[in-house]
Amino acid sequence: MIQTNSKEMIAMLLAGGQGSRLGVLTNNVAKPAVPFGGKYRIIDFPLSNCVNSGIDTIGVLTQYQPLELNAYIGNGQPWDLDRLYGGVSILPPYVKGSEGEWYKGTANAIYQNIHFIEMYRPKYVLILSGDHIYKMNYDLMLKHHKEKNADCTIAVLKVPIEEASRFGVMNADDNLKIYEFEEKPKEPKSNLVSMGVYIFTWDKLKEFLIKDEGNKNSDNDFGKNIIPAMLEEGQNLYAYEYNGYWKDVGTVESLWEANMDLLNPNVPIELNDPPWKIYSRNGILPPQCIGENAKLHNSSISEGCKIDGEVENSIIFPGVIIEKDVIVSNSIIMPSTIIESGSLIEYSIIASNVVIEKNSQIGLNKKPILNNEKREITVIGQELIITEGTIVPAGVMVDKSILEKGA
Amino acid sequence: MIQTNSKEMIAMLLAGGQGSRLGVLTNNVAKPAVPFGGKYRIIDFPLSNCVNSGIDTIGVLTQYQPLELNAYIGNGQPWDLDRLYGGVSILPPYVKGSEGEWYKGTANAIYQNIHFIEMYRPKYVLILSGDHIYKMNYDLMLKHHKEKNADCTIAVLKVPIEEASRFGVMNADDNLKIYEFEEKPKEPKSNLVSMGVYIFTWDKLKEFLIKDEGNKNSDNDFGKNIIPAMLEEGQNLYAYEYNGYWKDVGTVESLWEANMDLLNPNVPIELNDPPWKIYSRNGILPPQCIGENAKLHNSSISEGCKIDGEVENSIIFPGVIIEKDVIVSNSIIMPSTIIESGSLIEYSIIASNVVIEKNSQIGLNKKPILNNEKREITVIGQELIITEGTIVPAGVMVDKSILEKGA
Amino acid sequence: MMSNVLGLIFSYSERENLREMTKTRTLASLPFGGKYRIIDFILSNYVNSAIYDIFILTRNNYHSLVDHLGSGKEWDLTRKRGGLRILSPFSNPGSNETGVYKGTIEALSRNMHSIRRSMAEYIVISGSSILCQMNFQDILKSHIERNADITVAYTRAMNGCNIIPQGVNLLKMDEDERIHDLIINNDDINAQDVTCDIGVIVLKKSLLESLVADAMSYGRYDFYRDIIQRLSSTLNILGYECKNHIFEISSVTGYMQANMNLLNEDVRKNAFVQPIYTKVKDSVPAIYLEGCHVKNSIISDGCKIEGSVENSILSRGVKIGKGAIVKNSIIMQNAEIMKTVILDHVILDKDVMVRENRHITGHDTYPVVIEKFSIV
Amino acid sequence: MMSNVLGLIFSYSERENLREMTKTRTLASLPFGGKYRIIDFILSNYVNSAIYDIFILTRNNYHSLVDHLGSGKEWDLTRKRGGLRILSPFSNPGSNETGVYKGTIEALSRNMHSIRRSMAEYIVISGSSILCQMNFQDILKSHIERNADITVAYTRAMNGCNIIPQGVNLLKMDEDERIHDLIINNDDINAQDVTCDIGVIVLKKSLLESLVADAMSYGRYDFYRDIIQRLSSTLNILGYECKNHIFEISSVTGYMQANMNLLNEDVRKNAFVQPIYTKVKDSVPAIYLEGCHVKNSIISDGCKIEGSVENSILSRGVKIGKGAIVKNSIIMQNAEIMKTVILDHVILDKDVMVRENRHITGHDTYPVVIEKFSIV
Repeated sequence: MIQTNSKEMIAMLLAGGQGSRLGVLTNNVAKPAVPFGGKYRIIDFPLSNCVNSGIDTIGVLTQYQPLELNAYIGNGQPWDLDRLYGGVSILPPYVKGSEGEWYKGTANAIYQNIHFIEMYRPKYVLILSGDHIYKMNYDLMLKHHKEKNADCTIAVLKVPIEEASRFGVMNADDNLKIYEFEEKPKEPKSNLVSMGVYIFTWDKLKEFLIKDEGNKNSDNDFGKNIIPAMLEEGQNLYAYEYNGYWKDVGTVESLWEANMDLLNPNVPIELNDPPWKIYSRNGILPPQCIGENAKLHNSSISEGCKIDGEVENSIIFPGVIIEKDVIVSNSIIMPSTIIESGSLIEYSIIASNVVIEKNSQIGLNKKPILNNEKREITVIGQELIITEGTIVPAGVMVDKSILEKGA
Repeated sequence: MIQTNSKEMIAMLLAGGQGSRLGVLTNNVAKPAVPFGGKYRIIDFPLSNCVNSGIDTIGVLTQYQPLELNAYIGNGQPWDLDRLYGGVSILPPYVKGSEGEWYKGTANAIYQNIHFIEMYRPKYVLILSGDHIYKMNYDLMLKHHKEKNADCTIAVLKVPIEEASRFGVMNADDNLKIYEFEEKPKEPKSNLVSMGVYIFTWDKLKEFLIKDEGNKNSDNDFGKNIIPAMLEEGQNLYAYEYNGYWKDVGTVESLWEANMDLLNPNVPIELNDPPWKIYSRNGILPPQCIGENAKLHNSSISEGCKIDGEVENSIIFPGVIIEKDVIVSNSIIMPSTIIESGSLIEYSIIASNVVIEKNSQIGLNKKPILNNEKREITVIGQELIITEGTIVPAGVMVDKSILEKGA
Repeated sequence: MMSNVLGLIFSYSERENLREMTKTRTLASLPFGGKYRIIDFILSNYVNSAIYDIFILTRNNYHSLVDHLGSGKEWDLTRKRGGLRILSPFSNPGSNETGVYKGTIEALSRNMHSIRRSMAEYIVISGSSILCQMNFQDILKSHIERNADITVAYTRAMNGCNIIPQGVNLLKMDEDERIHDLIINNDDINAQDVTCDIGVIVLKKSLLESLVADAMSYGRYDFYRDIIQRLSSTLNILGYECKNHIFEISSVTGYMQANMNLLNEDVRKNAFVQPIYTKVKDSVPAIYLEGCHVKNSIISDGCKIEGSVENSILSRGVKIGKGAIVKNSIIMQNAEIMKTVILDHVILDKDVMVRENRHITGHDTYPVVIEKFSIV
Repeated sequence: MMSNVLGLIFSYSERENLREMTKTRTLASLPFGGKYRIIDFILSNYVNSAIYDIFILTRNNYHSLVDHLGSGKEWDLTRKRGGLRILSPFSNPGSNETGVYKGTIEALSRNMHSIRRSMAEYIVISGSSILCQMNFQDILKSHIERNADITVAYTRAMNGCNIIPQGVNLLKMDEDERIHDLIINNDDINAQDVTCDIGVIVLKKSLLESLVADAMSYGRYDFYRDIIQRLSSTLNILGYECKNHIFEISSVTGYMQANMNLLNEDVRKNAFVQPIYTKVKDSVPAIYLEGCHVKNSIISDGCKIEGSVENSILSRGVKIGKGAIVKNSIIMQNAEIMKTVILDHVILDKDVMVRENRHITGHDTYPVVIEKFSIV
């Protein structure tokens, strides 16, 4: 009924995965809603990339624990996505005939929302996932897609060849045309790996989605099924090389590292970048307060914090309270957590709304540390209470409150 | 993370039902999204009642064919429900642990969204359904609820006692305290019937929802389980009498009647009521155009229409084209339908995006009509094409295009 | 896909004469075409061309415009980045006169502080006295491809206007559409073979900044005379033809004609080929009561008609009583016409009430205008 | 639950002296408490009291206010019904002076056309020179229960102000809080036992309409002198005590003091007991680099600190270079303080740059104010 113009490209963001490798951090929230970088959530990165690239219509496919994610996205206003026509839409599974159907795989999730996509009559569809940290102009990628007259363009990254076997590897000719795709090959033939960012010409994708859905043996997955099928049928698949910072934050270690990268001036991920802002939903909090006894070194601290202790090489999220005589180093403290006086925290990720009571020690390493050895990361799950004087050794993942000393 | 004030009362709108008694009209859309009254959808009535009553936080529980309903509600802006905190939220079923769960009944749908309700820390919860046409100030009902110190208040309507057996009947004392509830009793003891509008004190409702969920034999339904259980346990249930216009539009006949009521000055449902506007999502359409050959009698016509024929006692929705030498009488023509020249339409509901080609006859009654006999309603389903010269007799429900003459 | 264009709209015209209709409102907020205001057509051009960063320059009487536009939601222009902004004429705090600019150049200069902060590369300027469906991306593309310094949109026929009104700029172009001179029309003329400016100009923001600064320093205030005409030999100023229907609204007769043209089906189709956004009023559908006669008219939501309406345009919420006859007239919002009134060639402004039995008749060449809130 | 209250905010004060700080902005848009503007505290009082229908009366220099508030989204005031509306001082088209009202009553009178259209029954008026967390539903309840004609909020101690500044209204009340007289404070005084008006007034809309019309017809323009004082014997004018912390901002020293009070934890808790909404800027978190020393300060998002900061309030995006020392100062948005600068008792307005090695020192009783955009 509403007359409107069609959209050239819309984005579909796969946010349904459980993210089990993030352990206690995704017990109650979907991975894209995990806090990152002092005030953001992981999903802020693909969403902000979209709006900064001029894409104003985004479907977010959710399935697992979507409540917090849904509330976070809300009407999309923080990302300027509260549009009358387009904007951000949450797309959960639903009942069609007499029964409902959950999303079986990434491709099936898109398949089930063909009707949604067709509402906007797009020429191209951008497929994104919700667990990568990067700043990317999808508009340049689209230009490349059009220039190559591609059916599908896959964003790729050059990695050291010895790391390539952890990824999907694209084997492409000089013209960047992909002739082979190998998922986590033992002997990678190329160092171009997929970033999980695809642009498809919609008509073509739709055809392959419908075909794939008819195949009972398919996992209905882009990497495993759709891309190989397209290659097999001789479609035009092209690689698009991206040169900036990109990090998969699917594990505790990589999440910690990506946060620490923000404090390292030598790593090329600058968030303070006015023409390419990362937008996020801001809490309504007063500015941070730094007390008489605070000592701050190379750290990032957010709104609503009250800091009266020592903070070094750490990322402190909004609303955190750090009392005096606390030392926090090389750690990530998520929103509204309280660290009481006398506690020591090292190489840890403390999730949101945790209370670390007085004189506790989290993540301290008693072993001697060898050169170049990576420190193990300690994780405390959401909303836990760690009682006074508790010692949580390095590398432990805590998912229940510790209410008695020595427990 | 966002500090906010609690809400005194929030509304939960049950919009998940399939509405099978509306036949072809709900083949592809949920009942609350069915067009009504010339420019509205059924759900506009409870939504507008909420905002006019000062309720700004509404959860809409959807399950069946929600796409069109979701797109219609969008960010809630047409109802002034695009709030930073609160507003309208669509609540589909989702995956919690390792698998998802569909809504089993009305009470289970609320049960599955306890977490959503608790986000707003409401004192009271208003439960509404999405298939009634009425204008009601829920704030007055809340006042009554508080005055009576009730655990649950049920809005009731006085009906002729002979009709009461079609409804849930409330047997209440002089003080309006309910002592018995009978679902569609053969011998109704009272003419107070439930309108399907409940206010619960949230703590109490939560307690009964959890209890009901534990009962394996329960249908998890408000009328069948929650209300009887509360009565049984001696809770304070009160009736709140409503005196205005109210109509359940769950059948084709009642939907037609309710539309016709709008054209009857003697029926007390006035939509042109500035302090109690019914809001709706407006299409972006130009004003209506009345041509050289038009004849209009006691009809309601909406934006974007082009009328060059004769229209009598009919409701014409936005974007309808009625060509010359057409006669439409006692009918409802839903959005963007085209009636080509020479066609005759009587006592019909033509759904949206239908094309009635030239010289067709829809709903004409060949039998003599007795006094007081109700005319049968003819229904043409969404997006159908009725070929030139087709005759669709009275009372037929068409759910496939008629592409050949005489078919 | 990414927009790097800023829209600038002049909400007023320096040459309009619309009698009582613009006494308390700026031209851009004048009702037009039933439920619309003039600004709706202009803003929709920008939104439909995917330009979402828009400033509206005002001079005076712009309260009605602020009221109509609100936060810009209905045009999808409530945005964190860009969106709609009304620049009130206060911008230069040093000045002691407010709201009166010496010309378009001074208006631009006083608002240059805001314009400069936009990150846009190009600017598309529109006026408010000529309406036309236009895709600004097309004119922009032509501007870039033809390497123009300034592109000026023009129309050849002024379709829809019987005569070319005074004050319209007539462009002199060579065969490559390069503009080499400009004449300001001094008479209402009937000429056939002229090319008329329609108030749409495209240029780079940086060029606008320097042209305006330069003109101001010489005390030159008129964009057309002092920039386009004066610099036509040094800059590459090109024309761009707009072939869509033109609505010219700078006089009462022009306004009447422009409205009446919408009753023509081809004109209407052309005008509404893209969506025209406007303020949502949540009115009920129009009601046609027993005994009404309505012919060849445009009727808006919320009207209630018991009488006769012919060749007329009714805005929202108009009531026409039993036995009343309304012909060749424009009736604005919430006007109430009681029983057996006769109106012919009349423009009733908003909230006018015409009591029973009154007869008012104007003429094609001089429609009667009844001021807002009048009771006749 | 349903709101029938209209909020009216005066965005300016007739008695403020804030030197360069209000040269190009109205008082209500002055930065305060780090990332906020004064209007944020006032508007949040309304929103937290569930009053969503608000007019802001302006006099001049209100562009910065329009910029800050935008569509009102961040205060959840972008609404179809009610919401936020800035009334520009143009309202009376007949007048040839714009933006200068003879007094509060004339300001109300000129905007009465807009006020009258609101469907509210009650009006809650706030000024901009005194801030205080207040629940307006409480004062309204007391107004209705005590059958007051007008309720005037007052504070006993002016907590947080060492002295009571000139121009504050001192209320004389009997033991039932009925106001029988009003004195306008002529000296900066240190008195203990006075009751000071804090600029919040509650009354029925219908009463406001008639009082204003009446005063205007006699050429009386001051709400306090000409309505509250003059009519204190005929109307039931009651006081309502506000016990929360008061921030009084009508002089530079008052402004400095009010900001510094926020460094006190109890004051801060009291001020932020309810959410204070403000414009979202999407700044990055504050970065504290190696070698910084920060003590007893309020720091906003987007700051980057390499030097020392003590007893100071930093707004968003402030940069403090290596070796710089900032003490007892207020640094507004995007100021840049280079290496080894020393600032003590200084107020740096927005976008000021202080080059290397500069030392600027003010005093408690006379803080130095550096104007917006200055380069020192």
